Amino acid sequence: MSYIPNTPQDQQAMLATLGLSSLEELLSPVPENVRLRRPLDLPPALAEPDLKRLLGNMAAKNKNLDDMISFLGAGTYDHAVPSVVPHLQRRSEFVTSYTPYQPEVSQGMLQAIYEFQTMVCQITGLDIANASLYDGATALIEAVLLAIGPGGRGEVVISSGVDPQYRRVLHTYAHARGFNVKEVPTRDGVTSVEDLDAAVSATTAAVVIQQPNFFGCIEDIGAIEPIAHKGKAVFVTTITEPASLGVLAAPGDYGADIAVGELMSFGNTMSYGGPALGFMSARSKYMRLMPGRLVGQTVEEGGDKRTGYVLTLQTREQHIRRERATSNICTNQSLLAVGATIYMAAIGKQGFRELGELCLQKAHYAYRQITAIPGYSARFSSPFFDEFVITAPVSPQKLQRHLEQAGIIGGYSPGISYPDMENDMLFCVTETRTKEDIDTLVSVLKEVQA
Amino acid sequence: MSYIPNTPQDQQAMLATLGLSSLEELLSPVPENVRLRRPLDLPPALAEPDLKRLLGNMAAKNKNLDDMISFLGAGTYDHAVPSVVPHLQRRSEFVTSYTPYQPEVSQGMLQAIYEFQTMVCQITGLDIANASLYDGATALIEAVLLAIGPGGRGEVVISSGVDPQYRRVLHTYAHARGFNVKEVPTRDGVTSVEDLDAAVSATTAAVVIQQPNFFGCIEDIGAIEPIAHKGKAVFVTTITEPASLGVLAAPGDYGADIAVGELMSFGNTMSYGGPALGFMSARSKYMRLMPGRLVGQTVEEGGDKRTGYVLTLQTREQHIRRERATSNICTNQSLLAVGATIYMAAIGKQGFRELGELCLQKAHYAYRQITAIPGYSARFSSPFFDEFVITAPVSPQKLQRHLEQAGIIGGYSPGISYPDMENDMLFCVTETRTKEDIDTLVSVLKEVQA
Amino acid sequence: MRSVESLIFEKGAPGRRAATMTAMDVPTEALESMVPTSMLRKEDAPLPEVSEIEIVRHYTHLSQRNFGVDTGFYPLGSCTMKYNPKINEDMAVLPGFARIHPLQPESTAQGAIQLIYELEQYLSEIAGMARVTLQPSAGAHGELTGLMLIKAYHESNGQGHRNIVLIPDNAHGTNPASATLADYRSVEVKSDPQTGGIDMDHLKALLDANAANIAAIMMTNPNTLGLFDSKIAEIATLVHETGGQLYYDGANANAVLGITRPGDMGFDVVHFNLHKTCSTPHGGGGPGAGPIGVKEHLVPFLPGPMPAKNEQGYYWEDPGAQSIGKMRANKGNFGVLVRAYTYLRTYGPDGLLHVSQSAILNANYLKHELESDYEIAYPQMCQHEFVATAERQKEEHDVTALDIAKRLLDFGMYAPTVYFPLIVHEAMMIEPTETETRETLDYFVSVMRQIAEEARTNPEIVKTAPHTTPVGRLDQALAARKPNLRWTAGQETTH
Amino acid sequence: MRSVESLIFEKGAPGRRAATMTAMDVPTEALESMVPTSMLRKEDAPLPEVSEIEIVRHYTHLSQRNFGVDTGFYPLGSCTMKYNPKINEDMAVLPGFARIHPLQPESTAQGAIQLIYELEQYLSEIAGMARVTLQPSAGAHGELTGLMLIKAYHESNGQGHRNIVLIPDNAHGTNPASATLADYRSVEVKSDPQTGGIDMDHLKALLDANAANIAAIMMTNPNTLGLFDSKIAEIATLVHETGGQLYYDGANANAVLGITRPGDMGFDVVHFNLHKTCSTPHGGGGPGAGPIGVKEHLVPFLPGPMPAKNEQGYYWEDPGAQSIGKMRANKGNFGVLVRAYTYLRTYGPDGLLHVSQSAILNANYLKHELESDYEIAYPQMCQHEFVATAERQKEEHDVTALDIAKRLLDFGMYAPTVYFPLIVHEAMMIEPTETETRETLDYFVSVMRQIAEEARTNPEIVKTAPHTTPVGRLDQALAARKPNLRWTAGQETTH
Ligand SMILES: Cc1ncc(COP(=O)(O)O)c(C=O)c1O
Ligand SMILES: Cc1ncc(COP(=O)(O)O)c(C=O)c1O
Repeated sequence: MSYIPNTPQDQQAMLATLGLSSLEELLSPVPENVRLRRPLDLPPALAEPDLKRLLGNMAAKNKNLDDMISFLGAGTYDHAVPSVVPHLQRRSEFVTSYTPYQPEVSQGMLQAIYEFQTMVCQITGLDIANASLYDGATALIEAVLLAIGPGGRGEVVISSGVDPQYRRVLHTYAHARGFNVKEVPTRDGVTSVEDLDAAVSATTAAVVIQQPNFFGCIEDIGAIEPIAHKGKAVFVTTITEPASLGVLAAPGDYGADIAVGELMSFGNTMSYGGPALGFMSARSKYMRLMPGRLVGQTVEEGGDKRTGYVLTLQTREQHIRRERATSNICTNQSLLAVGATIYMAAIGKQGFRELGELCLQKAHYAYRQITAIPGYSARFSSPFFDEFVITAPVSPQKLQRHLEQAGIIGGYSPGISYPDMENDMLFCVTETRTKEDIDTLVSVLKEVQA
Repeated sequence: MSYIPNTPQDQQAMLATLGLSSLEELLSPVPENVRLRRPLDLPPALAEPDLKRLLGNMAAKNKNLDDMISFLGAGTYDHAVPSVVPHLQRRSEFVTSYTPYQPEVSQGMLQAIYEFQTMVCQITGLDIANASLYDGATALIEAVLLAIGPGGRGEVVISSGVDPQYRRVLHTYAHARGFNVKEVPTRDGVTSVEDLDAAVSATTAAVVIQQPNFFGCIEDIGAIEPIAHKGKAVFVTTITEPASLGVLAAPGDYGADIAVGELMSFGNTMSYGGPALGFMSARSKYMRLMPGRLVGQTVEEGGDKRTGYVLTLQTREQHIRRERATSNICTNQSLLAVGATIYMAAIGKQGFRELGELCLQKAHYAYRQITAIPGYSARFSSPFFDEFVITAPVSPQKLQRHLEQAGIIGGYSPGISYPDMENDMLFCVTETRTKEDIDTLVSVLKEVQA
Repeated sequence: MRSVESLIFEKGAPGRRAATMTAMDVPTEALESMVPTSMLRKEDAPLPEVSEIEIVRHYTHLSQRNFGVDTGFYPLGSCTMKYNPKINEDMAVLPGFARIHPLQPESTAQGAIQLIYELEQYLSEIAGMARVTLQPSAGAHGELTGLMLIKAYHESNGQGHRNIVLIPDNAHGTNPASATLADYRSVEVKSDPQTGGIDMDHLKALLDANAANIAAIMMTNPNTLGLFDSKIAEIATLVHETGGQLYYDGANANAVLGITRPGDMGFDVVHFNLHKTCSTPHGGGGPGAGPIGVKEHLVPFLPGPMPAKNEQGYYWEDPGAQSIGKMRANKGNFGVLVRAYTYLRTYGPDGLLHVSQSAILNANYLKHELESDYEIAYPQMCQHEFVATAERQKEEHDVTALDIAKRLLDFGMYAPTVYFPLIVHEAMMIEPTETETRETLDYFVSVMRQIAEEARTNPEIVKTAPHTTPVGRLDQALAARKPNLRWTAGQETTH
Repeated sequence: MRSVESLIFEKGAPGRRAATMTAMDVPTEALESMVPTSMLRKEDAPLPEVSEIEIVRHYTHLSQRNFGVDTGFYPLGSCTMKYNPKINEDMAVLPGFARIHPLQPESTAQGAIQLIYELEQYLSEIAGMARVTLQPSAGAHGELTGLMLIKAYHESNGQGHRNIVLIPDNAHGTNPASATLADYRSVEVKSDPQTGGIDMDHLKALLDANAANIAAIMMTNPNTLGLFDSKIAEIATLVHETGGQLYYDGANANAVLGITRPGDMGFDVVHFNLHKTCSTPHGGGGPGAGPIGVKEHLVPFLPGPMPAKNEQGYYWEDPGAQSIGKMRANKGNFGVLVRAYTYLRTYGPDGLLHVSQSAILNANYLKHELESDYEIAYPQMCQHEFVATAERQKEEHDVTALDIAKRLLDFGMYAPTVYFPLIVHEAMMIEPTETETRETLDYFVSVMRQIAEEARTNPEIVKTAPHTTPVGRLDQALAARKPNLRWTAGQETTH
């Protein structure tokens, strides 16, 4: 199979125009000392049907969300995608276009991104948003880098209630860029306010929390925000489960300066965790410091002055500002942003609230049922959204083996990142889990005892 | 869930414009004596995710072609559909349009159908083709009705090698319309030439065969055609397996006047047998007698005289000619025609031949392997394309039970329609069956003995 | 901008390819050893030789040159161009529905038979009928099926001589065409110029004159004028008294869901156009599905097989000896049925009632708003559609219904059905459906008013419309005079 | 025709809805009993209130206002806008790939890990590298990852003070921006005005002056001028001699498949843009994937986890102590990787070589055909792209590269990359890719010649272009001066 349309005859004719007679002659600029003089050692070409069989078999080796009842969350959430979303998002005019450098023939993508920026602001309650970032983790980094500023030095304080993967990425970047990261412990599942207070100083560049945090617990922002703002720090909140914003206070309402996070679960496929959809929303004052693309509304130059959309404030970006750019990002996650935009339009104002309520209620139902089983107890007493930690009578590995036999994928094992949580399991219950699913889980848990 | 956009407030405002205050008042033209004064007894409305769960479970109760290795053909064939086909066929501008009554905004569909008509001619070798008919069976009927003419009386001769379902439909129509049908038996799997010769008279309106016929056998057209044409009969050939035309002679080349058949397997989903894609292709002289829609090329009325496409020769059709129309067909199978068109463009000239060769070779390989198993024998010795009848040591029901355990759907049981074929099975092997599939079948068959 | 897309046959080059075939993984033999040389194809079929990117751009461009419901308002009367839900499409392509063979063992098709079984029940309830066959492929196919059932019924009663089908003058063309196929003679019944319903005197006269030979009457209700015939119970009695049957053309069923049922009106047979009432997409001409519902006395004649259920599960039951036989291969347009099933389960009973109510509201709203500028053929309250006319514009400014239709295209909308029903001069049959917003209706009204104004002040712009479409008005006469129904080598597209 | 689509926020009405939520099937409790009142949302997020048909038409219209590879020729230099195969899309959405959770047990994700494992092997072979991490989300992310690896390597050798990254003057902006993020200082290396390659004297001078502080050099080869730097082996030796590392920006890898390998050229690190070289669609800006390949000495520093295999099957291996850590959550843009895997298996070794050869042929062909009307920045044989300029048109007719770009849009094509690389005045960087037909290339040439002619005879038409696009040239200055980055209630679209 090949997507090269020109036949050998076509190519011969074109070579003749160039005064050449073979494709090999075109390679003369590549000196012999670096030429590869053997075929690449790769599997041979496959015809389309044979390739489909191969990949179909490979895909079938994975258990997917239709095969198993899953209670996994921990940063990646299963929210139902209305059919209308992929039907529109996957229209080839969106899919096969590049970054909209020529706005006159890219109004569709530009307008969709402008709508995305708006909707992100609508759910976060902040003033502006960008056109997307790689994922929630790198969005958090970008917020921290913005807070740190061009010097690249300084210190950020982060709650250990933030997703351990995100913190790992932060440490990786911090080491290279040269700034310090201080982690603040949690107490009863939420950021320890005393420790936070002790960690934040007048020179702290950023204070970063996650809401709800990695344990699903709802942070007490009323106590945190004044501490975050006692110096000149930028207060950054991270949202990995955007459905929470249907019922929980918006970052803009509780004093966050920047909200970052992950919107992949809104209208996109889970795809083993990527491509993801990082977002950043902020107060207007950070407009010219924002990383990544921004779409702005404008009008035609000509007399008609029709409304139109363009990439704007590009002097922030790498292709203009180069080493002094606010970020190195170029390719982002636009198509996923389109998906999230259509998703948010489809569920709408009312559906967004209902979504939050469904997740909250279903998770609390599951929590009540599970904590009623002898041997299973709640790890924390703090309020939570749609995830909660259960201490089980057996190790999560053993528990998972039992669950798997019943067609269930249990929760994440926080013990991997939090050494004192060895027998814990982090259950996630979104609106996609039915009462029947939950009851099945509960009945299996009942059978598993120490 | 509802697709009615207007809210109660919208509707109240609209009612007010009409001087009304309730939706009920709009129903006043419906007299009380026929009003339904209770809710319909139907299951309650479901939200989209819940409905998807319901239908997903229902679909999962069916074993599909990805779950089982199938050797079923018998009129419905599994040909691989290149990904490019549904991506284009399912573009909503095609899917959600009506019959192209307004050509200026329907050029896409019209041109695609014009291309379909052309490609049908290219594979049948005949002069013209229409825009589609319901399915192969009704296409056969339409050809017979054309041959019979407006009077609706007369006689047609049909080979019993034609798909039994098609013949059943023909009898159904013949009874209502008032014409006679004579069936001619087969000998060694092909139409008995002697019996055909005896059946066809000077007044026979049509002679109908199938090529390859229902048993997969290749009819000896060299002997049949002169008989079909000895009187004034229209010689109709039926093609249910269009892949055969990649290697077998084209109807236009062997003297057929009309070719009808089924093209669903070219680019469309099998969908339990429907929607299907009937086609009719004929010599030019039948142009004004053709049933169904025809798209023609023309030019703009205005000065530029650009090429364009329109529905044409509409005076043949029911909406103009009413009781004297050439057919009653209105809605046809356009979207499937678009699928077949893209399919034929995608496999192209070379692929079409290769497709035929693949089916032929694979079926013959399977035939050689199966007939080599003790206890299994070829029912017929006539040449065949990609289907063949095997006489098995056990009943097809018993055989199928064994095969099913091995994940195989065996062939069709012709005994259902041909009483003397009780222990026979009609195996179909298209290009979608691999050597491994065939070898698996053979190894299971080996185990099943009387 | 005006533009033309050359044909796929004009693209590509010898040797170009798109999709590749699976590998030949079996030992091969010479073709001649398997197929008699005389039966081998002599020359390759001259199909296109194009690459995948050429195919993709070509058909993407063609799609962009086509208008669908997803593009904009589609007020095509009698066609019920409502929104086609995306979930329906997704359900229809689930492998468990899309990749199953019509002849596979029943044990491996339980979900499919169940769906058909339940859909039959839903449609029976909606129609007020005893049973429904899902076999017919479209409305016209359903009509013929229904007439065959009626014929078989009459024959079984020794009434095989009955050969007349009464058809109102505003009926759709498929009605008389189907009658002919069933070997019936169509006799036209006049409609009442006041009520728009059947002219009762004419009906009675026809019944009297042909009493012994009346096989059936075919009606829609509401009829193609969008008017509900309030005499329907009386008509049913009259026809039944002569021994005739009543056939309900369900093309207008979008007006009656949960409000009234053909069975309750007195009809014996009904067809549905699932591609209208049940939102399955029309696909640029098809596919559709035309299930037929019948009263108890016609059940024995239904074509087979029919879905059934026992303790072991669902199965196909062969028809009895009185069955008319079979109307097509296999079990019907299953892919369409999946969509219709999804649709009915989406709405439920209250929802379906609201569908019809809303469709009726939208139609009456448009009718009311257009009254100032256009003649309305029948001024009374309409059902889901109505017929406006261009008579005033024609007379005063020589602007026809066709001109108005073409001018509408310039505003990003499709046109109403024009010149049908045949009894209304310069007819513009407008069916908004329930899925249009008030804003869209208001926009349509504003454009129609603007066109009426243009007819008065600048008729040329209407008469030369459309102006913004990919091509201008096309020469239909030329197309019919010198039919060119297929491309032949050498023929070139003019740009 | 010019037109404007109002925003989704301007559509709909209070109470309108599209998708409905699943039923609340569990017993509920008061929100306040679960969430402290202070943490409850005060007001609903003001998301749109629109019906499904409004959404469908809105985003369908937006798509129709967007140009993609499926629409037409997209010669955007440096972006490798090749055809995006449809099979790739189908494979990526298989439930077994699309509906799996990144943290599900390895035993339930064997196919996914296998795919990543094998794709790593393929890319390692293509790059001539020891191992490849598939974690980076795009090219720029890969660059940063690569620089971090280099930094970790230097630190492990006690060379942590090395702080300079050499970057050619024609490099892409992400190169210096990434260097900054890795806390490196970018120092520009001049290119040779004759060869277009690195100015060897300048390079040597920089290496001499900063010998102890050179961390790395970042290069593309062929470079952004589309020229292969034939001195690459010598450059590698020179840089390695000072202790520096060589980073290969793989954005131009479409020119080298099976011809030469970054590893063999002497590079230590390479990134791929799978969304360029491996045909994964660019999605209007993303997603992409930027895997990083490294030589053996850098393997210990790779971010984790990495795929591995033993008798039990595939699994994720945590990185060792020297690992830089992690570049993002989870395992990378898996959906993109599925597409790239599909692509590589489609072509196989011979096919990939032919891809690059054909891309090079198409570029040289265009270059040759445009020479008569446009200045070509570097006249020698190019690789997969080349830089033409509008210098002549600018000087003689005040027609700029931007004007020419806009005028191209009128002919159903996208424009080349303009004003990049920065070192060429009025640059028009043209990359046809291998998936374009000769006819498309010829059409592009004819249009470019026509535009050159227009510049001579009717420059206004070029300077006021585009004329046939949905909107005319937009006011970029206004957008930047008065940024409007989001809709706010009351704001209205002008039509
Ligand atoms: C009133 C009426 N009857 C019958 C039909 C025929 O239905 P179909 O096109 O499904 O065959 C139509 C279709 O337009 C119609 O409008
Ligand atoms: C030469 C070059 N380097 C690097 C990049 C950055 O790659 P990405 O957009 O994937 O981050 C690009 C993308 O345009 C490029 O062309």
